[in-house]
Amino acid sequence: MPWSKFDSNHEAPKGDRTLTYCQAIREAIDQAMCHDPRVFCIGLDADDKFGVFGSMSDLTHRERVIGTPISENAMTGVALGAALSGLRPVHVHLRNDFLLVAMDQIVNYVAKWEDMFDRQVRVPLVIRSIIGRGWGCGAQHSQSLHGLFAQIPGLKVVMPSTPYDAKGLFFEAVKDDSPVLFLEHRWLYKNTGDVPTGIYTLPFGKANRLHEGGSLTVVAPSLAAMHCLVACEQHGLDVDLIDPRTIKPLDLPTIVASVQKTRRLLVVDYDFPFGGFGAEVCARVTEAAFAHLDAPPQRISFPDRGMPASGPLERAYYQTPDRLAAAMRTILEGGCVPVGAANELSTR
Amino acid sequence: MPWSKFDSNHEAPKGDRTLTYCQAIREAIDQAMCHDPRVFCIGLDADDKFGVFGSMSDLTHRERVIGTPISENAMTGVALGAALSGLRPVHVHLRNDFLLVAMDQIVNYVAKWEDMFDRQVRVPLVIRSIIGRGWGCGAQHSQSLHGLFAQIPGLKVVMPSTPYDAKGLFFEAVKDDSPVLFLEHRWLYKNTGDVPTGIYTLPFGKANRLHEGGSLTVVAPSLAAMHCLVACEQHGLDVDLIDPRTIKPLDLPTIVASVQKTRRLLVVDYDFPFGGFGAEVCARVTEAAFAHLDAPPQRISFPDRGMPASGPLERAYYQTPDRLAAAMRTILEGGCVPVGAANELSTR
Amino acid sequence: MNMERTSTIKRDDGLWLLERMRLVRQTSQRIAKLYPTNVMETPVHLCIGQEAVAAGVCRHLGAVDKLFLGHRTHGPALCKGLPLEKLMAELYGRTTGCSHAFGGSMHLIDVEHGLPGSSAIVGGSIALGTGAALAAQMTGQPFVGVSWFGDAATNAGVFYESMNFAALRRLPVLFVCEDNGWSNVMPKSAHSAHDITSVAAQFMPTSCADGTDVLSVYDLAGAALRSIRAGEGPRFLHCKTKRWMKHQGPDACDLPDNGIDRERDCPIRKLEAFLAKAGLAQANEFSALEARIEKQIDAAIRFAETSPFPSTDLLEV
Amino acid sequence: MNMERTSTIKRDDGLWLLERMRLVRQTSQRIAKLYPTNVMETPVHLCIGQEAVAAGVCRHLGAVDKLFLGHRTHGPALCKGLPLEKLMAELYGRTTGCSHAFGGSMHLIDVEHGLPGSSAIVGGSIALGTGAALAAQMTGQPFVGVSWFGDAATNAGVFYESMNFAALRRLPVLFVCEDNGWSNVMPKSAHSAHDITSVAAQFMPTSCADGTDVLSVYDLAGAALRSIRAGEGPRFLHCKTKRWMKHQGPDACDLPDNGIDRERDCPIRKLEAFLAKAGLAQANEFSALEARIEKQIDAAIRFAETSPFPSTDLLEV
Ligand SMILES: Cc1ncc(C[n+]2csc(CCOP(=O)(O)OP(=O)(O)O)c2C)c(N)n1
Ligand SMILES: Cc1ncc(C[n+]2csc(CCOP(=O)(O)OP(=O)(O)O)c2C)c(N)n1
Ligand SMILES: [Mg+2]
Ligand SMILES: [Mg+2]
Repeated sequence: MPWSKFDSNHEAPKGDRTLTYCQAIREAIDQAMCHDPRVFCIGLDADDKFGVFGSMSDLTHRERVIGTPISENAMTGVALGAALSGLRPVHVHLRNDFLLVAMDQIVNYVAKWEDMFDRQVRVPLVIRSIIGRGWGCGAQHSQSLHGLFAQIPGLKVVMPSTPYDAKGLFFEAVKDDSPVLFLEHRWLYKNTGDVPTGIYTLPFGKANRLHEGGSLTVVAPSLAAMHCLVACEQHGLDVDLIDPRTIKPLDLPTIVASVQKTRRLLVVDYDFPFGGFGAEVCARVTEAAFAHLDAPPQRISFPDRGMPASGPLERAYYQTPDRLAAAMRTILEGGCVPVGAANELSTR
Repeated sequence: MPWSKFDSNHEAPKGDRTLTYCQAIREAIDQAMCHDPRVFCIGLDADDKFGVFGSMSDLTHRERVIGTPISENAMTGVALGAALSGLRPVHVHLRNDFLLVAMDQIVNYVAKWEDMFDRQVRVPLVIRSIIGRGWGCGAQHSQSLHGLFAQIPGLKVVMPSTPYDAKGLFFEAVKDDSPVLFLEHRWLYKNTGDVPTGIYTLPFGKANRLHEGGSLTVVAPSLAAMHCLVACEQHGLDVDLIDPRTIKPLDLPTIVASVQKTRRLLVVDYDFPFGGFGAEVCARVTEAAFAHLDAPPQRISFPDRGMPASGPLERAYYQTPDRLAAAMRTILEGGCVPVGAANELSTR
Repeated sequence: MNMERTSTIKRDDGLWLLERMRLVRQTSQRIAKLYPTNVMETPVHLCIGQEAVAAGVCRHLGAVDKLFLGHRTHGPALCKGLPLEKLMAELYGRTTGCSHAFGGSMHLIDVEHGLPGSSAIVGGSIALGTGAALAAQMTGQPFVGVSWFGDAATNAGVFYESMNFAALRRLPVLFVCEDNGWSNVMPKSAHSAHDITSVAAQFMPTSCADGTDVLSVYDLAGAALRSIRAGEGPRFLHCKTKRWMKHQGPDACDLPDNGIDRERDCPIRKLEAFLAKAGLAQANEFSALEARIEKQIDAAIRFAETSPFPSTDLLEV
Repeated sequence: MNMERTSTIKRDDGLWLLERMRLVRQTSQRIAKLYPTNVMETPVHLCIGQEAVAAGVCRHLGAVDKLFLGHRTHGPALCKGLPLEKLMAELYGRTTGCSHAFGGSMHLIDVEHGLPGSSAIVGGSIALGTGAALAAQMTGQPFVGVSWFGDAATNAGVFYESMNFAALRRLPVLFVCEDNGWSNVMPKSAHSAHDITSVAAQFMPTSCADGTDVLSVYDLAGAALRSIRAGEGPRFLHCKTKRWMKHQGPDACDLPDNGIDRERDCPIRKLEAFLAKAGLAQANEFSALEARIEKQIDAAIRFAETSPFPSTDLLEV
C-alpha cells in the first residue's frame, strides 16, 4: 500500500525552505496525487483558474481534478461512492458553511458507513473545507463549524495552524482509511513557515506546544492558536499554549499534563459558545485533573449569534491577539472572562 | 395578538385528568390551531391516517395540515417563507435524523434570518421532530441530535419529558416569535400524566425538579430524565434530579443552586459524547460553582459510534434505569463513571 | 415506451429469473410469517409483488458491478448475490449476518457480490451509485454503478443532482426507479407533480418497463446496460410495479385504491405462463423449484437461529 | 419560445423601466468605481448587463408581493422598491442601511416593499418564495411569492423540490431564473447537462424571455403573473441575460468566451432605441434621466457616508 511506509509517529525534520500555509497544502495535495494514483480531488470550482484560493493551482495530475455543479449534497455521496469503489477522494468546499448543504451525506452516510457494516468496507475520504470570516460576508459565510462535526462519531476533525502541520496532517488524512474533515482557515493562508520538501505525516491526536509557560494552559486550534501565540509573544505571558492540531481525536494527555503544571485552563475556540470543542475540553480536563485545578476552566468563543456584516461589528465579534492577551492577563491575575453571558444571548 | 394573554411565567394548575404524552401533544396542536388561525402544520406524512404516531390524529382543522413529498430541505424553506409571510408553521419530522437533510435551511436560513436583518422580521417557526431508538433501526434512524442544534445561535431547543410539560412547552413554542426546535422522544409517547384541559404555557429556560435529594445533582432531559427518575425511585437514591425541559435556553441557576447543595453533578444525556449538551452543562457548572464541587462533574452518554442494529447490541448501547442507578451509586460512593473512554472510540 | 414482450429469452435465463423471483417471494412470505413472533428485531420492507424488478435488472449485473440500495433491500440484494443465510442471520441479529448484526434489514452489504451497502435515508444512495460510476470511469475498470430507489425518492433533490452530474460526465451508471406508486400510504399523485421518466429524460436516455413483468424488465435493463457498458453514458430505467404488502411489516397492503389483482399482476405467474407456453419449462419444474427454495429457506433460518448473538464487548474499546 | 418584441408598452411603463434600469446600471457603476477605495467592506455581485430582468419582472410586482433573492441582490432589490440610500448605507456598513449593518450586500431586506430578505447560500431561497406563496394560498391573500435565482442555482436539489411542491399545490409563485450563463467562471455547459426550461416544463408552464431586452421580460413576466394571479398555479420564467462584470467585485468580466457586445447587448440602449423609434420618449429625456439619477446616487452616498456606524454594544447583552 502506497502509504504504509509513512509511519504516523514519525516527526519529519524541519525543512530548509519556507512555504505559505497555502503552498504547503498545495504541495501536499500534489505529492499525494503523484504518490498514489487512487487519490483524486473533487469539488465545486475545484478545477477553475482560481484553484481554490491557490491551494490547487497547477497540480501535476489535472485529469484527477473534477469540478462539480452546486450540488454539495449529492457530490458528497459521489465522493463516498468513489471511496467505496477503491479510490481516495479529497472533496473540497470553498467555505465550510456549504457543508451544511451536505449534512445528510456527511453525518448519515459518510460518518456512519463503516459502523453500519462493522467495518467490512472502509471510507478513505477527506473532506477539505475552508473557514472564512470577515469583509462583510455575513452570517452564512463566516461560520466555523468544527464543533458540530466533532460531535459526530465516525469523523475525525483536523485543524492545522501552521504550514508544517498542514502538510503533515494532510498526508495523514489521505493515508487514513476512514473519513477525515480537514478544516483550513482562510486567514492562515498567507502565513509562512518551514516545510520539508518530501512526504511526511503527523499523527492525529498529538498536540503541539506553541509557547511554553507555567501559569496558565491555553488550548486553541487553528487561527485561534496563531492569535494566542501572538498574544503570548507580544505581551510576554507565562502561558503554556497548546495547539491540539486535531480536535477529534483529542490529545487529552498533553493538555492534562500541562494543566497539572499550570493549574489553570483557558480554551480559545473560534466557534459558537454552546457545547462544541471548548465545552468538551473544559469538561474533560475537569474530569481528569480536578484536583490540580486552582480555578474553573474558562472559555472564549464567538458571541451566541450569527456573524454581523458591518466592519465595526465584525471587529467586535471576532477576537484579536490584544483582546486575547487582556483576557489571559485577567485569568493570570485570578479573574474570570465573561463567556457565560454570551451563551444566553439566544434567550432574548 | 392571540398569545399575549398567556404569560409564560404562569404555572397552570395541575389538571384533573390523565393523558398520554402523545395525547397531550395532540391536544396542544389542536388547541393551538383552533386558537390561532395562523398556526398550521406541515410535514412529510403529516396528513396521513397514522397522524404522526397519533400526535396529529383527528385534528379539528384538517385544512391546515399540509402533507409534503420527501423534500425535507425545501420544505423547511417553505415553512420559513410562510413564517415570513404572516403564518406560524409547525413543521413536523417523524425522525430527527431527517433534520440532517434540512440542515442548510435550519442552520443557514431559519436560525440566522432574524440575526441577518437585525430582527426586522421574526421567524415564528416550530420544528417538531421525534427521536426514535431501538428495534434494529440502525445508525441512521436512532440518533438524538439535540446537541448539534443547541450549538447553533438562533435556535431554541425544547425537550419535554412529561405530558404536562409537553403541552405547556408546545404552547410556549408556538407563541414564540423565533424558531424553536421541539424534540419529542418516541419512547415517552405512551407515558401518562396529569394535563390541564385548557391552554397554558410553561416558560423556556425553567427547569423542573423531578426528585429531591441532597447528595448528587443529576441533570437529564427527555427520556433520560424519566429513566433517572425510575432509577432514583426504585433504588431510593439521595439524588436531586433536574429536568432542564429546554436545553437551550438553559436554566443554569437552578442547576447551580442544586450543585451548591449536593456538591456533585452527573449529566445523563442520550446523545453522542463529544461536545453537546452534557459537555456544556459540565463546563458551565464548573465555571459557576467551582468552589462548591467535591468532585468533577461526570457524564453519561451514548458510546462514540453509530447505533448498532441487533437487539443485544442495542441493549448494550442504550442506558437503562438499572444501569443508571448503578452509576449514580458509584458516584455517591465517591467513584467515577468511565465516560471518557467512550470519547476515544472514534480514534480506532 | 415499449411494453411489448419482445424477449427472446433462453431457458437458463428464464429459469434464473424464476428462481430468483421465487427466492425473493418465498423468503418474504416466510419473513411475514415469522415476524409476529419477534425473532427479527428490525423493521422489514418486503418486496412481494415487486420481484420482477430485482430479478430482471440483476440478471445483467456481475459481481464487479456496484449496486447501492435504499431501505427496501431484500429483493435486489438476494438477486445481486447476497447469500440467503447471511440475510436471514442479519435479520435475526446474529454475527453471521451480512452486516455482522450492526446493520439490520435496511443496511445490507456483500462486498464480494458488489453490494457495498444500503441506506435508510431515502434518496441519498442515488449519489453513491453515481460515485461508483465515477470511480469506474476514472480508473478505466469495466464495472458499472447502479443506483436503486423508489418513486418517492425522486422527490429528494439528491436525485436531480446525481442525474445532472452523471449526465455531465457521461458516467457508466444505471438509475433504477422501482416505482410501486406509493410512499408509505401516500400515493404518487400526492408526492410527484411530474412524470418521473419525462424528468429523467431531460438528463439521459430512459426506458419504461412493466415492473410486474420480469421479461420486460430483463429486456430493457439489458439494453440500457449494454449501452452504458459501451461508454454511451448514464441510463434511467423506470419500472412500474405493485407493492402487495404494507410499506413496512408483515401485513398485506390494505390501501383501498391499491388496484392489485394478485392473479393478473403476479410476476411469477406471468413468467411461469410464458416459460410453459414457449416450451422452455414445464409445470413440474415449477413445483420442484418452489419446494427446493422452501428447503433453502429452512436451512437459512436454521443457520440464523443457531448463529451466535454478538458480544456486547464490541461496543467497548 | 417567443423572442419577438410584441410589446404594446405605454409611455409611463417604458419610462419606469428605463429609470429602474438606469438606476441599477449607474448605481452599479458607482459602486465599481468606489469599491477599490474600501469604503464598502462587503462582497458585491454587480448586475451590469442584467438590468432588464430586474426591471421587467418587478414592474408587475406590488409591495405586497414577496420577493426572495440570492446573492446577486442589488438590481432586483432596487427595482422592487428598496430605497437607494438604504442600499448604499448597508454597503457602507451603517445603521441606516436596510439591514441595519447586519446583512451586507448579500442580505438585503425591505419589509415595506415586499422584500423579506435574501440569502447567500445558493439555491435555498427558491424554497422561501414557494413558502410565501403557500401562505398566500392558505390565507386567501392576494399576493404572489417570487423566487429569484441564477442558472447555476438550478443544480441544487432544492430547486426541484420547490418546483414539485409548488406544482403539487398549484401555488401562486413565480420562479425567475436570471440566467447569465455562468457560475462564477464555470460556464453553463459545465454545470448543467439539462436545458433549464425543459426541466421546469415538467412541473409547470414556462416562458423564455430575452434577458437583455426589457420589453421581452416585461411581456412574458406580465403574462406569467397574470396567470398566477388568476389562480392557475406556478410559472417558470427563464431570462437569458449577460453578465458584463466579474462574478464578484468591481472589475469587468474577462472571460474569453463571454461573447458580449456592449453595443448590441445593452438593455438600456435597446429600450432607448425602442422608445425613441416608437415616439414614446426623446433623446433629451434620456440624458436628463441619466443626470437626475447621478444626483440621486450622489445624495445616497452622502447619506451613507454621514450615517453612523453601529455601536458594538449590539453584540453584548
Ligand atoms: C429523508 C427521509 N425522509 C423520510 C423517510 C421515511 N421513509 C422511509 S421509506 C419512505 C417511503 C419511500 O417511498 P419510495 O421511495 O417510493 O420507496 P418504497 O418504500 O415505495 O419502496 C419514507 C417516507 C426516510 N427514510 N428518509
Ligand atoms: C450552496 C453554495 N455553494 C456554493 C456557493 C458559492 N457561490 C456563490 S455564487 C455562486 C455562483 C452562482 O451562480 P448562479 O446561480 O448562476 O448566479 P450568478 O452568480 O450567476 O448570478 C457560487 C458557486 C454558495 N454561495 N452556496
Ligand atoms: Mg414507492
Ligand atoms: Mg449565473
